[in-house]
Amino acid sequence: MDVLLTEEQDMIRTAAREFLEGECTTKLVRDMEADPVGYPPGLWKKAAELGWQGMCLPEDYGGSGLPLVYLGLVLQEVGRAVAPLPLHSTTVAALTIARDGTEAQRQAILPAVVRGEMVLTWAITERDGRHFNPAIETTAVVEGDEVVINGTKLFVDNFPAADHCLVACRTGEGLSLFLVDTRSPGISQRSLVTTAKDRQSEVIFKDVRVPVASRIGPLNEAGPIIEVMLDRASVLLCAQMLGATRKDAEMAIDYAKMREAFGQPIGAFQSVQHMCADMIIWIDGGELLTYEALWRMDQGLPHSVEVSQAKAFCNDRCEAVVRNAQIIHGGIGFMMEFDLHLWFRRVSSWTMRLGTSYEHRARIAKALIDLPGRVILGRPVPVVMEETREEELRRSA
Amino acid sequence: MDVLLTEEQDMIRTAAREFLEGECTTKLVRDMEADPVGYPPGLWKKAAELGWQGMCLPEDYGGSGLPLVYLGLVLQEVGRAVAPLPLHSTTVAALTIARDGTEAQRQAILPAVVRGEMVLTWAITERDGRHFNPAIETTAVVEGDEVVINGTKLFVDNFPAADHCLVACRTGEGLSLFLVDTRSPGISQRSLVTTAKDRQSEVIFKDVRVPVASRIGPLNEAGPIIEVMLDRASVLLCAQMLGATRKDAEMAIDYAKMREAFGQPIGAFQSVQHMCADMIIWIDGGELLTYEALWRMDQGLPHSVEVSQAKAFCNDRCEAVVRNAQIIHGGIGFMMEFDLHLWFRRVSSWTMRLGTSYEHRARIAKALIDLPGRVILGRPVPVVMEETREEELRRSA
Amino acid sequence: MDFGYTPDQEALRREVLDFIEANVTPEVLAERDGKDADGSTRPRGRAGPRMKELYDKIHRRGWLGITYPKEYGGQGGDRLTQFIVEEEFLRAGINIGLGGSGAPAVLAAGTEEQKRYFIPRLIRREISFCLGFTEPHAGADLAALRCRATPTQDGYIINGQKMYTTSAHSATHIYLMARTDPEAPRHDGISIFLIPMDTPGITVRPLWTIQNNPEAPHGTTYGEARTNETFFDDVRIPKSALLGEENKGWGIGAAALNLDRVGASRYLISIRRDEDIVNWLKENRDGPDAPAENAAIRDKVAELWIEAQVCRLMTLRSMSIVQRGGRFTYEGSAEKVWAPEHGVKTTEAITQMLGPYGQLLSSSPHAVEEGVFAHNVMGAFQSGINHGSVQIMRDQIARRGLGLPSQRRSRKPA
Amino acid sequence: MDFGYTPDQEALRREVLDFIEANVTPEVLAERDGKDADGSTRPRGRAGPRMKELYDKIHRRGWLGITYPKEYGGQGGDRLTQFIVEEEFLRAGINIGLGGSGAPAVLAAGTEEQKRYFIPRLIRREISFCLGFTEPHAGADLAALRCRATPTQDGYIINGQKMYTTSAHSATHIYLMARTDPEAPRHDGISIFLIPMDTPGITVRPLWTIQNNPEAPHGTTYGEARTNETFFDDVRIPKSALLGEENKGWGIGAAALNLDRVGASRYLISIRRDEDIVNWLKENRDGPDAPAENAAIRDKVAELWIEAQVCRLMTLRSMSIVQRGGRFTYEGSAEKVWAPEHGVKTTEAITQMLGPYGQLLSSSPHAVEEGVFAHNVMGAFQSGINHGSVQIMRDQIARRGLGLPSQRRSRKPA
Repeated sequence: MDVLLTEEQDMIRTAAREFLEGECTTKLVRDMEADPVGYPPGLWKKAAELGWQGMCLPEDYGGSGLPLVYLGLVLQEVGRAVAPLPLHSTTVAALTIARDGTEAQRQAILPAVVRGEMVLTWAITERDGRHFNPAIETTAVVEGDEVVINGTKLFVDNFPAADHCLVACRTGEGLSLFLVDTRSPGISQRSLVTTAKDRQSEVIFKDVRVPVASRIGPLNEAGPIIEVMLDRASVLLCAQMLGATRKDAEMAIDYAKMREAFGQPIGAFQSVQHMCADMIIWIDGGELLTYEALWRMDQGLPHSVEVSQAKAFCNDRCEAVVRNAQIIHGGIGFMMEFDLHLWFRRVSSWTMRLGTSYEHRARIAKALIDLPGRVILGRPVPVVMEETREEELRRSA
Repeated sequence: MDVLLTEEQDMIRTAAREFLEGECTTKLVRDMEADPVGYPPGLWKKAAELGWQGMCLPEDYGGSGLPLVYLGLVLQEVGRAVAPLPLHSTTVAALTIARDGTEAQRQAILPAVVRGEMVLTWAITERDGRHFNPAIETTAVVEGDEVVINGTKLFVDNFPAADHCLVACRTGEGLSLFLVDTRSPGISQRSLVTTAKDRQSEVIFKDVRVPVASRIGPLNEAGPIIEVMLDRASVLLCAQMLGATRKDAEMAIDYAKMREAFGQPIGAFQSVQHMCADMIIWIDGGELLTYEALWRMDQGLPHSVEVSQAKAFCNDRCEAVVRNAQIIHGGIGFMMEFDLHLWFRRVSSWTMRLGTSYEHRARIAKALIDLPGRVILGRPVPVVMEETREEELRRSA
Repeated sequence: MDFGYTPDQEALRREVLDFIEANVTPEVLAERDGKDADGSTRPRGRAGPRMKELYDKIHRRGWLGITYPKEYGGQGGDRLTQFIVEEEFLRAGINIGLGGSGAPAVLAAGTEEQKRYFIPRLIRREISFCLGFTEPHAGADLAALRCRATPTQDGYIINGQKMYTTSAHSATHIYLMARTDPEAPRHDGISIFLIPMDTPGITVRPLWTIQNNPEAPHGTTYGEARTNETFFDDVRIPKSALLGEENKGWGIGAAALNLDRVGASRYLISIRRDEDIVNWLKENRDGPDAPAENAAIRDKVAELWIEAQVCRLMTLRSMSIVQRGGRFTYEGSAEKVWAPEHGVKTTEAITQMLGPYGQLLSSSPHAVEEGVFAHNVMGAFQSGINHGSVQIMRDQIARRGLGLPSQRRSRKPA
Repeated sequence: MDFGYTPDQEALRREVLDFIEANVTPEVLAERDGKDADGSTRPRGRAGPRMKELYDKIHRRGWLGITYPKEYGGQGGDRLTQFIVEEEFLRAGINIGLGGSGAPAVLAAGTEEQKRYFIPRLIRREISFCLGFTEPHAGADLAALRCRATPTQDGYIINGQKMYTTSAHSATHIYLMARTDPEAPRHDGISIFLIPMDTPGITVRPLWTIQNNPEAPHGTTYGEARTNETFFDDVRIPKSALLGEENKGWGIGAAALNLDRVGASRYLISIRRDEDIVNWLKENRDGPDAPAENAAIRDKVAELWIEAQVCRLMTLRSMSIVQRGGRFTYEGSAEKVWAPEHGVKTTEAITQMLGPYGQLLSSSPHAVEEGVFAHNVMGAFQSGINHGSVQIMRDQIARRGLGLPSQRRSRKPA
């Protein structure tokens, strides 16, 4: 038991931080907000040279095969720099392909991802907006060796940049997941305008034909695959959110040391001091929850409760931190030409994605209350959805 | 529109305060905690001389016929003094008898109540502890001109002091309410030990026979009568709670002015100042909600949402205030020989009675969300349970 | 104790509502939002012909400047009348206020000539003030302001910079606080001036807020897309531009700000989202998984509703005190703590009810209620900062309201 | 980064749990709670024969004084081992700690003779300390203490009063802070003494807490029914009673207090009710109206559970820092803010889940879980006051952790 970063972990994090401090200016962040594709391919390529995309992908496909915690650390830094990189959506989708795809799919996708030549995303949520058990109305009908996809997906990340997209479809009895080329005929998209000013889309599938062989995992039984993917997505988003939130808090604390009112820095007032103290406590708390969830995933231990703990907490507390950072800045943080809002708007947006606090807490309550046996904090909570890393590895081998 | 007290209201409140400051010492409060009956008959009699018991009872029975707001003001002062008087349970039951009882029942009860010669209470809740729609398992079976009551009631106020008790029973099709002499054969009680150290009881009815004529309101249809009674009880308890809470906060503010640390009164620290400011804001908020609910009752306007607003808010905020008052006092407030806990323990107990915050908020949500029509704050909310004062007066005439 | 309105007041409210229904048409509102039917462009914030016509009608009904004396073009009415009328117009998206604390300050401290000049024109909306108080280094601590008004033989020369002069680009005048005596203690060398915005030497630079691009829908808390910096370079003004006595500006400004804190607009900006979310939940309840069916969300909505009622009731309390001619000890400050913090709480709570829909801004496909909830996240916290932060308000409650002492000297932690 | 335990550590935990199952019998627990089978009475807080036997057994297993050096009767083990063993015993209702910061202080600052005398006896529980720091006018601001230790030729004479000396009636010694130099700056004239409680001139007066009558069940947060005032009247002690250097007591006491803040007991008192309410909900779910079926209550329980996890994780973080030999910048203070406030929040939230049952104290018919929830309402807030209030902890986080400045002079509100 040692919940602090190892020296190696700290080095990777520091390297990522220094790289982004050098490469990712707020001017770049602003430029990409206005860019229709939304990311700088040059920076994406450099990230690949640092091994970010392939960090947790199998070595057989050029990856580094490191535990997920490492990707979490890098995404924290991506969040800290609010870097306009499609790393989150790409790696989450790639990890699903690595775990549940066929050898052909892996060969086709993973090396290109590792080299920074491919961007991925996924499309699950539809109009009900739900994270767990969304009502999926998009259908995929088998016709010979093709399936025909019809339906509309919402809140799809980085679609204009993505080469492939994992699409969840209703296939008669159950759900299936397909790997779809984003340039397939019949696909259209509308850009959503979000507080993050990132690239989220409504994606419309109209008689889109993809080979049956493009499915990921068994037909009609993609539910568990999707759940694992979304859990990874949620906890990795927590990491990204916390990185951004901590930077935001640091800017507020620095501002409080410098900005004067009533003859002293505003940071000398106890009310501001206590606000800052709470901000740091909340960020640290979210980070510990997130690290534990990532660590449990890496150990192949049940982790659904831990993922939901992290996301519900980060949703509420990160929002509170970035709001307090705005408050400490007074009017200036409300001005477009000042940079603070770049963090504020993104964190706000991320708190609303990949599961609301209500959804995640309902899942926790189910595990705590509805399963038999007395609970003890810190001992294994009864499991909602179990998947050991051994099993994962076996299946992805 | 003028939400402040009138001069007359202020006078009544001030008179009550001065009376209790003179008569109700904390020694008396402590003595009554240890007393098996729990109230001083002498003080009860003096209260009657001031007209408290009869304040809102009809003039025909010796009362003053004043609006309920006045009783609320007196109960605020009772709470402020944490006076061990069974005024709340007596007046709530008496108002129900005045409104829904027969002429004979009114004649038998109300003048004695007004004179301070009778104590009343009610018994509704049973083992499920619920406030709204409790599962009532106590039965009343008609045998000739008598009914036979069997069952167990919980959290009955002032039972050892009470002469009569309103008992809700299941009678075949529905609920009925009976006026029961507490000395009837077959009644036994066990004292509950509460944080308030008041007199709450478990009351067991074993083949208790009362005349059929002792029912209040129609047989099987006492539900609405009980709801009105409990709404009055809830909002009047809010008043009592707020009186106690404000006094508690004032003691903490005074302590903060006097107690020194780090070379100055602790009340000079911004963290303590802001804590005190919040305490006052919360108390004021509860008071405004409570006054509005009382005022609406007096006007014969729908009031169920307003009652629940007041109780849910007071539950949460009064608890927070008295806890903060303890915190400001540091260790001393935790000591039995210091008086502060007399307020703390009572307010805590009251927050758990007559409807939890969850119960009251569920009722509000039902009115807001489940009834048709758009809501506008400050305009009549769609009504859950309606009862105009005109109707009340007609029925009680 | 009376939480209701008289039949006359209810009749007035009915009259206002009828007027609104007849006159505040979609075309008027479109014009208000800068979407003229003829596609013409105006400087943002300046009223177009439909709005001008509307205000003329409102004025003819006697609903502008209700509380101002008749000799200055007002109605000599009471604040409660003003409150009722203002609340209904605000709910309909029309601001009938005189725009902040400038007008009350003129009435309180102006010369007879200033009152006769400004008040009727403010009421008829021929004159409008922007607020020139805040500076880059003087926000919460306004008395640190540096903008200089140097006395000359026949007037003053103004030099300096003002921040967040929100309507400076559309207002006719600026209601300005400047330092006339730099040697005096900081509260004692300040004066107030009323200056036409077209005076040579005044430059207005836009400051775009994060509510710009896309713009927030009307009714968003701090939905302003634009504010300004205003620069004064050797701006020469006559002596007659001075409001009240020279060097007594601090007291004049503070008194008027306090008056400005009572009214319908202050609490309405904090509770509109409570109404909106309840109405949205009611109207979007397909299936058993709709948020409206979730007891946890219902519980939260009820909690927020109760708090919103407290906003309303605290405003009524302030109104009652003012109606009686009383003075606040801490009640105005309490209102100014509770309402903004509630507004933020509701805004953030709603994000978790709407999930990913909560991030969609006004110009987005699928935006909920024109994106008002998302834009509110961007703006709500501003109401706890501006015109006296909640921290300063709590200090005032504690010290002026509760008599808690000031800190003596630096605290040494144990 | 490793959130798990080694196989050896897991085996140790198993061993402890087996030991507890075999030895911490209902009879032992009854005796712990003062309910001896033979009906005999002992001074409250003093161990009876069964508890003595239990501690002997625990000692023989090497589980007392785990982190203390072997030469002083300890095990020379690490803090993580201590943490694992202590956590399990605490959950079983048995405190195996050495009772506060006295023992660490002796180890850090004592003479060889003091260490050889006190540490082994503290470990074998032949000696116990009560804490003599707080005074009537020195609580949060401990350095304001007035209790005098006047040097004499061969020792000191103590005069003064100590407050909240919780186990003074059962402890063998008091670990006392007193002023040896009243002329020095307030932190510089303080010394620490170790004094037998049977020294002439010491008087202990009971202070009954609001957890008295009825007493709180074991495991209640601040469930102590009794604390004390301790008076010193011309108490003569030898020079050898001094711990560390004269006038250097402040630093010794503060350092030991910081050490005392890391461990299982601090976080467990704040999270036990989270476990209790979940387990109670699970076991009391008759019918569709049971609280366990209410989504609003479920949502709140999950929220509390997450916060409880943060309590646990912050403790693990502190343990990790200590294990690595590092020092806290603010992490210990963060733990000391979060956990107590969480404990209060859970306690108050539960009142609204239990409704009227939540008020029933331990001796009441129908008390829920022996009244622990009701008693917790009476005690939980104390953990945010004692041993450094949450306010002072936040000051420390801000100033030491984040480098925010101290206040310069009295603030004038605008």
